[in-house]
Amino acid sequence: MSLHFAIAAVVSLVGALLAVTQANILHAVFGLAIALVGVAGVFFTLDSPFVAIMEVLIYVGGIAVTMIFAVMLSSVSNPKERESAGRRLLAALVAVAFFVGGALVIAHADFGPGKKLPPSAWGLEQVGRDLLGRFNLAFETLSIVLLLAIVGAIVIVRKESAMPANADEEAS
Amino acid sequence: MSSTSIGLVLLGAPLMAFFVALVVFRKNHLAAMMTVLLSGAATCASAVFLLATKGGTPAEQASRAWIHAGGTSIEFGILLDGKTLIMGTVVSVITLCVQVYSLSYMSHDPGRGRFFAFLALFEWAMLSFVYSPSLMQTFVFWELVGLSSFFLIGFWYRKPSAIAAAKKAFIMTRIGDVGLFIGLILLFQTAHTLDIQTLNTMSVATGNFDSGRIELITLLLFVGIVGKSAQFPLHTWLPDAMEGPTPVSALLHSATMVAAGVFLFARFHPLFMQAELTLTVVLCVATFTAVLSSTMAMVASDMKRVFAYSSISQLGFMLMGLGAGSLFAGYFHLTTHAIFKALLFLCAGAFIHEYGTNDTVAIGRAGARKLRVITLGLIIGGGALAGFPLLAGFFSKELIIHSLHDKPLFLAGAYLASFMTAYYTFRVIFLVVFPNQDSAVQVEEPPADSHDDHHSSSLPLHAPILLLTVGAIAVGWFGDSIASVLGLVAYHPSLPEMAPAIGVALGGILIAWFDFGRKSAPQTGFISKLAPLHTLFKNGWYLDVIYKKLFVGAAQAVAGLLFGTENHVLDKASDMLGQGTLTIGETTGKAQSGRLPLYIGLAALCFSGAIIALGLEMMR
Amino acid sequence: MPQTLTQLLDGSVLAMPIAAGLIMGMLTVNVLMLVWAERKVSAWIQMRMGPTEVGPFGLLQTLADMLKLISKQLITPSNVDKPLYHLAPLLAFAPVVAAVALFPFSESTILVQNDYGLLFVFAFGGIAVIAIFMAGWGSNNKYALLGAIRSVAQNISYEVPLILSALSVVLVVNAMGPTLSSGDGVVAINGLDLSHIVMTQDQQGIWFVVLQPIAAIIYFISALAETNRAPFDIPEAESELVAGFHTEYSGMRFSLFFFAEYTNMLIVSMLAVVLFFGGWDGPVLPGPAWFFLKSYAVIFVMMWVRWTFPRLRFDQLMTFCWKVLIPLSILNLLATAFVIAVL
Amino acid sequence: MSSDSQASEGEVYSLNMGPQHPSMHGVLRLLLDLRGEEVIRAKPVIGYSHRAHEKMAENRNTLQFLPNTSRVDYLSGMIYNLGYCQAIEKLLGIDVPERAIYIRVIVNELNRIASHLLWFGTFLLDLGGITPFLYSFDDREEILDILDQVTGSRLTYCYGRFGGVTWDVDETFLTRATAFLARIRERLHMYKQLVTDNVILRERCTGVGVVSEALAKSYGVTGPSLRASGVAYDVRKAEPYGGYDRFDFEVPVLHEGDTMARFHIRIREIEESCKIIEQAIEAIPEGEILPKKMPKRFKLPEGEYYFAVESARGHFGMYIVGDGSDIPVKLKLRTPSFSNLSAMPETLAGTMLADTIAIVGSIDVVMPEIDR
Amino acid sequence: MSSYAQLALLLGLGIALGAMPLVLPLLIGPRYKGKDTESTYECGVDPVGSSWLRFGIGFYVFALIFVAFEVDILYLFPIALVYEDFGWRGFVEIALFLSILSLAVVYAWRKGVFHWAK
Amino acid sequence: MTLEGALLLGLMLFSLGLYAVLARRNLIGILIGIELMLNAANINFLAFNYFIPTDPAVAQIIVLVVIGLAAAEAAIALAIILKLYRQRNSVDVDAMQLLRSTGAEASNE
Repeated sequence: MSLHFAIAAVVSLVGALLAVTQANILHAVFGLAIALVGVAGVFFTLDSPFVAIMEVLIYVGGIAVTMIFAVMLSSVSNPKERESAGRRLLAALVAVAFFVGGALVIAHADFGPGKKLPPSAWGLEQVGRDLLGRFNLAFETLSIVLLLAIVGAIVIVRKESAMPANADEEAS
Repeated sequence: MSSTSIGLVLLGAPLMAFFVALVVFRKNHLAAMMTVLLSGAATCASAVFLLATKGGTPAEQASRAWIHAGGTSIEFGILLDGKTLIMGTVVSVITLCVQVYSLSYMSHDPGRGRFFAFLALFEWAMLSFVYSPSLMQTFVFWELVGLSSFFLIGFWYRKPSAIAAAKKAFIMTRIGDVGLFIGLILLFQTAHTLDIQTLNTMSVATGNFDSGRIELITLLLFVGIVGKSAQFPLHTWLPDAMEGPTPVSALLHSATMVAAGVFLFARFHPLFMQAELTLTVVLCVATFTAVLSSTMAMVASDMKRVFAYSSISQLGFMLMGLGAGSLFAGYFHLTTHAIFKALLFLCAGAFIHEYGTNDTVAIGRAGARKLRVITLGLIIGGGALAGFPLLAGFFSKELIIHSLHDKPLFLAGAYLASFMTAYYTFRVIFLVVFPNQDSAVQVEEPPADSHDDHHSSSLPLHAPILLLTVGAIAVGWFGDSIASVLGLVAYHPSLPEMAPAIGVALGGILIAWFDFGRKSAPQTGFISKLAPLHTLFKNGWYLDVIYKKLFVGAAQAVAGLLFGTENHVLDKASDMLGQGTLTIGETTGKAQSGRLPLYIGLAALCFSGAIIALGLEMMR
Repeated sequence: MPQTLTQLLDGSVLAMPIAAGLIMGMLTVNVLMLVWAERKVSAWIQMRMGPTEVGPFGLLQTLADMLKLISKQLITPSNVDKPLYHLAPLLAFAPVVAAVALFPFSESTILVQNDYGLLFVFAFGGIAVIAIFMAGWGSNNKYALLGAIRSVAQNISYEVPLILSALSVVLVVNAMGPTLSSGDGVVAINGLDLSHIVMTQDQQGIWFVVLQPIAAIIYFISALAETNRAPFDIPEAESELVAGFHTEYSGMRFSLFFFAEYTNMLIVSMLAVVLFFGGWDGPVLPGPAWFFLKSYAVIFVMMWVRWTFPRLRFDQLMTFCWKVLIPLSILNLLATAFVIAVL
Repeated sequence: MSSDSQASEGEVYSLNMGPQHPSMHGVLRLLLDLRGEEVIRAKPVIGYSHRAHEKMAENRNTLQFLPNTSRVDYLSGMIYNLGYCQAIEKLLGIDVPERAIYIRVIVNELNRIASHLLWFGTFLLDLGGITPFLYSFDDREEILDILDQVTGSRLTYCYGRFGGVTWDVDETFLTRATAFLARIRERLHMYKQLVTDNVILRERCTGVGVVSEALAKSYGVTGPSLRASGVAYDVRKAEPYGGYDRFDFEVPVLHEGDTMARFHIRIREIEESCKIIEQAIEAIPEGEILPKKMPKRFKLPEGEYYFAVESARGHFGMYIVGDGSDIPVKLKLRTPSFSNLSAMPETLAGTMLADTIAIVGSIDVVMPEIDR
Repeated sequence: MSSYAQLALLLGLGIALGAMPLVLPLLIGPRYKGKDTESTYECGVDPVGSSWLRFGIGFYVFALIFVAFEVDILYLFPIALVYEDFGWRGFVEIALFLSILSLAVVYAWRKGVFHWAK
Repeated sequence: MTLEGALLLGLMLFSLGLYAVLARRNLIGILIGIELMLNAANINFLAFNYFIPTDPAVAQIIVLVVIGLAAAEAAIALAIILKLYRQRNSVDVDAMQLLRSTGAEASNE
């Protein structure tokens, strides 16, 4: 199990590295897809196969695809714009600081004794039962959220607002 | 069923109706039917509450925390005591009646889906207000009542006068609301609780509050009531609110909107009782309003307008009763008035709808008495309003007059108003029942929005009128029950005590008969012989004009003054100030770079620092 | 319970490589057969002979073609986006190999037994979408990019009715028998397990095509679109886009796409058989025989359709999906749920 | 509804369709400006198969030019070949024997059917229907065989002679032609069921690529493409030549002007051609196929002359300037495909990419005819 | 070895197996390189402009709708497994869920998203 | 595999996401970072639930909801990015400074 976890973790880290370092934004999206496949692998090792499959289906099959479309629609002409070294350094500093702090906390936190539940309690049936049962509000709300997302996306994308294209330029 | 679940139906059904109607508002019929059905459910729920309560049962409260803020949790829920039970039932029944009535009345209006949605919203707001257990809920729904009435008055939003009326209603009540809001905040600050029951209990025990404070608070609350219940000097919005559809007027004038003010007074009755000064102010204002608006009603030619003025005067009556200390009298009149006033408006609406004019004379001449059911409703409702013996209004009005017996000045005002009420009410009745085709009276108003089709015979139009007619006859006899629900003891004035009032009322009717009823009556009214007075009354004592002159003039004067000051004194100073500000702004604005990553980065850095600190702390 | 390959090989380290080899062999034979069949079917439909020269009935023609393709030069156009260009064919190829392993060829023959087989099949399809994008973008060719975009838009759109129709079946499966008795005793049924879907049909003695005819039709149409088969072969419409997203691919790289495409046909057909046609269920013949017979029957219909219909225009295709198929499949799902609730 | 439609977004880019494209007819190159799937501008680029036929005509005598004619439009070469003969005959006043007239009509119409059949197949291929292509080529093959039998060539015929035809036809030819008529009628019925009634085809074609009557006239569109736009112009009826006035046939006209109309017109023209062939076979007289007396050299009289025939694609005109020698000073070919293609930029703008292929397919262009 | 690991392994092996035949042509294939061998195909003429283009937004709207839609649908799978246990309540919830989902289709339909303007 | 290991993985992914958010100028790049951070949180949810479970399926449901919300978020965010691109012809976050302090000289011009 540990081996599986390690492999999945490596895949996700490599993907994430690609996703954040690739200058070509399209490559970064593919990196994200790889990272998320890795994350899905981690989910498998954490006994949540359904969530893992959802991760692949939604992130890789859906969100990544939409992102690629967005890249194609927006950043095609200059996909390889690299940020300045100083900026990357500063960002790296902040990220590393965060990582160090988090690692310190993890290293010294006491999470209490671990225990295991029977696998049946983890099953998809249980998820389904909970979704229909005690978490049904979350279930229905989610459908509304997604409906609103669709409506919002359509509204945003389709309607041209009256805002001039070069509002910023006019100000200066 | 627990009271919580009934309460859920009671408050949930109208809200649901609102949303359903809002969603399907293009499907007018569906929206209307859904609203009526859900409103019916709410009515049943309120009736269940009322019937399940035996007199004097202690108040019951069911609420859920709504917002937690600091140590206080603001609750949303229902409070069941005598006041809410009666008022809630009256509100829901009358709203249901009006909605049923509107099924027919609005049947050809293209926007009636929207109309029913707003009706439902109105009902929900009013019920939530009435059943409110906390100050916060009270205030929120007080405002929502105002908002929904704004929507309804301005329902025909293509009509400029309707928009103007809606705005006027909204703004004038807003003036009062400012007072109310300050009052409520002060109250909370004083009592440290939002719970109404606790408040009232606390206020009864003397010494809890500083009396000066109480007077200030109650006066501020009364300002709100003046706005909402259309008392002088903020009464002018109510007659203009006639621009909305007639069912709206019926609702507005009887059980909702204006009643909210009186109900608020009753709600905080124990508190008001602690403030002598406020009570005197209340009595003064109420009496003056009652007389003043009655004079206007005597000469108004628009049938709805007559009833509108009468509403103002009757509200004055209620406040007189309450102000005089008799909760029962005022509350009883609130109940009876709701019923007969709704009835009168529905009848007026039916006439207007049928004959396409608002003018009483024109309606009478057009043969309105042929609509027997409606004419009957008008007579009964009018009788109740006039205090005709044994009808609903009679009993409650007697009680109010009785409660004033030791305040001769106000008593006299009450008698005067009562006389005029009888007069103008029967003026309308006689004009409708005994139209005189030959009389010289000019029809003043142009025809209202013409309605090509007649629905006067349809069941939805008649059923509410009949129901309310029965109510206007019967409710007066239930004084004892109402008193017992309120936890009070009913008081029955003896016949001698009632005699003057009866006499005044009958006198008013008699003069009305002389002026309008008898054969070859002039049908002009005695006021018109006193031309200046007539003009004065007709124009509502020129209050609107005065307000305009007063406020606009004052504002202009102030503006002129300020303009001068600004030009000659402040300009230089402000220039310097502006320059200074700009310099400061430019300096500090550099931090406001608009660079999102910078902001996030700083935040993340701070957060990271905090985490590192936490980690180091844990290491130790 | 079905016997998985690992069990067969007694947990040997080599189990998976052997399995992969087996699958590869099977798929290669399958693709060779399918291409031959496509040629023959098209020939029959067009009243001609088809391949006759190489091998009996031209059976080895495709093999010869494959050898030719292997011996061809791999041309990499100079201005492609190299990582994407090279990775795309592999990424199109790998998921289909893994997906095939999930199918139960008979009650006891299944390579990888998984509780979520149905979802995995869809998830592997999702990876293929990314591969198409990579190919289209990586090629730096307008036809390829346009073809890829069309293909992706089409694939994701038709995935919705596809999943919805499968969902109806899952509902039916779980409603039909909450438990299932098999050799090892009674187990709870899981409608996402491909073997369970088949076993339910087997035990109830009814194919779901009877219970879910609308879902079956929707599935079939969507499957045509998912595999880019005519009349939905718009991404590769040779009359417009030359060859769609694999315009710039030649030799074995093209073959990998080609391989994936034909294997996809097999996968959607096998899924159709599992979902609607009772899987391995059938008299006399052994399970795998029935399974493949049915699958090839479905494929035959797909070929038949391809050689019969002209192609839709792209907007018509999308409109058809969103205005007809998706509402219909939602209604079908609702109706299914309703019937189950009533019963 | 979609004035701000999503298709009107995105970058405008140029795309070459052809010259080496699977669906371009010959070596036509369309330079398309696209936005997403929408065609903003379409610019035909021609000249990839230019052979200088007109220049050749100025450098050889009238007889030597005869074989060139069928290379101009290799799909209806017979019509061009015979049309050129008819032009010269008219110029020189040569009388054509009756039998030759009938033979010419039969082979002309057979060639027209062959051309339309090829168009039928390729057009459906453009729409993605592969099978009809093979079916219609099967039928066309029969015509090619029949013509091969009498002319000795399958595509680029040189069957015409000034004054008649090269070889006489025999009974076998007439029987085969009759048999073919029966066959093609049966097949047309099948095509109707298989193709014309197909809902996808109708969806793809109806209302697509509308060439209005005005547009067609302004660009000089002729042939079936013009008749689909509502103009009943056919040289065989308008200025009868070669004995076409003896036959009873109709000129089908539709008014929609869309791709579907062009499709229907050609199908119906096949039927009409069948009718003509049927009548010709029935009425063919015995006799000579060439006039008895022929001039040795075909000297063109001085002056300018114009003669037109109806090819499978429309009005094919020859403008000849003679100076008394047998070498034309100028021989200008007015070819229908060129005019028909000129109308395309206006028609294609605003359509979708897939429609472009269908529309260009539906007007049936032959590239050598355009490039000459 | 869990079946998930097996699948992952198969996926990896698939890539390896796919890479293998790509090596073969390098060994046995010809290595011709002419002037235009490695040029981009655009019907035999030089390509006009770049091939990395911004295509119409129409595709993108579909992708947006699809993302939300797919998520919605996938939630139904765990529900489908236990649907029967919930009876009418389950139906009401699913019906509610699906009708909200359908609203998205209806909205997009009404807004003309599915209408691909020519 | 331990809880700490999983948490560390989550932390790494989160840090990488943070880096992307800060370093990227392309809005889509920032969105990628955000998605990474979301998934890091998902890992933590599942890890805690796996190693020290209190309520069996709740983490899975939380993660499912997060995935759903991420999808909605991505849809809206990408729509906004596209809109920005159309109006300003750029997806550079540094160019999105309408709310920045412009200074007096800018407003005077």
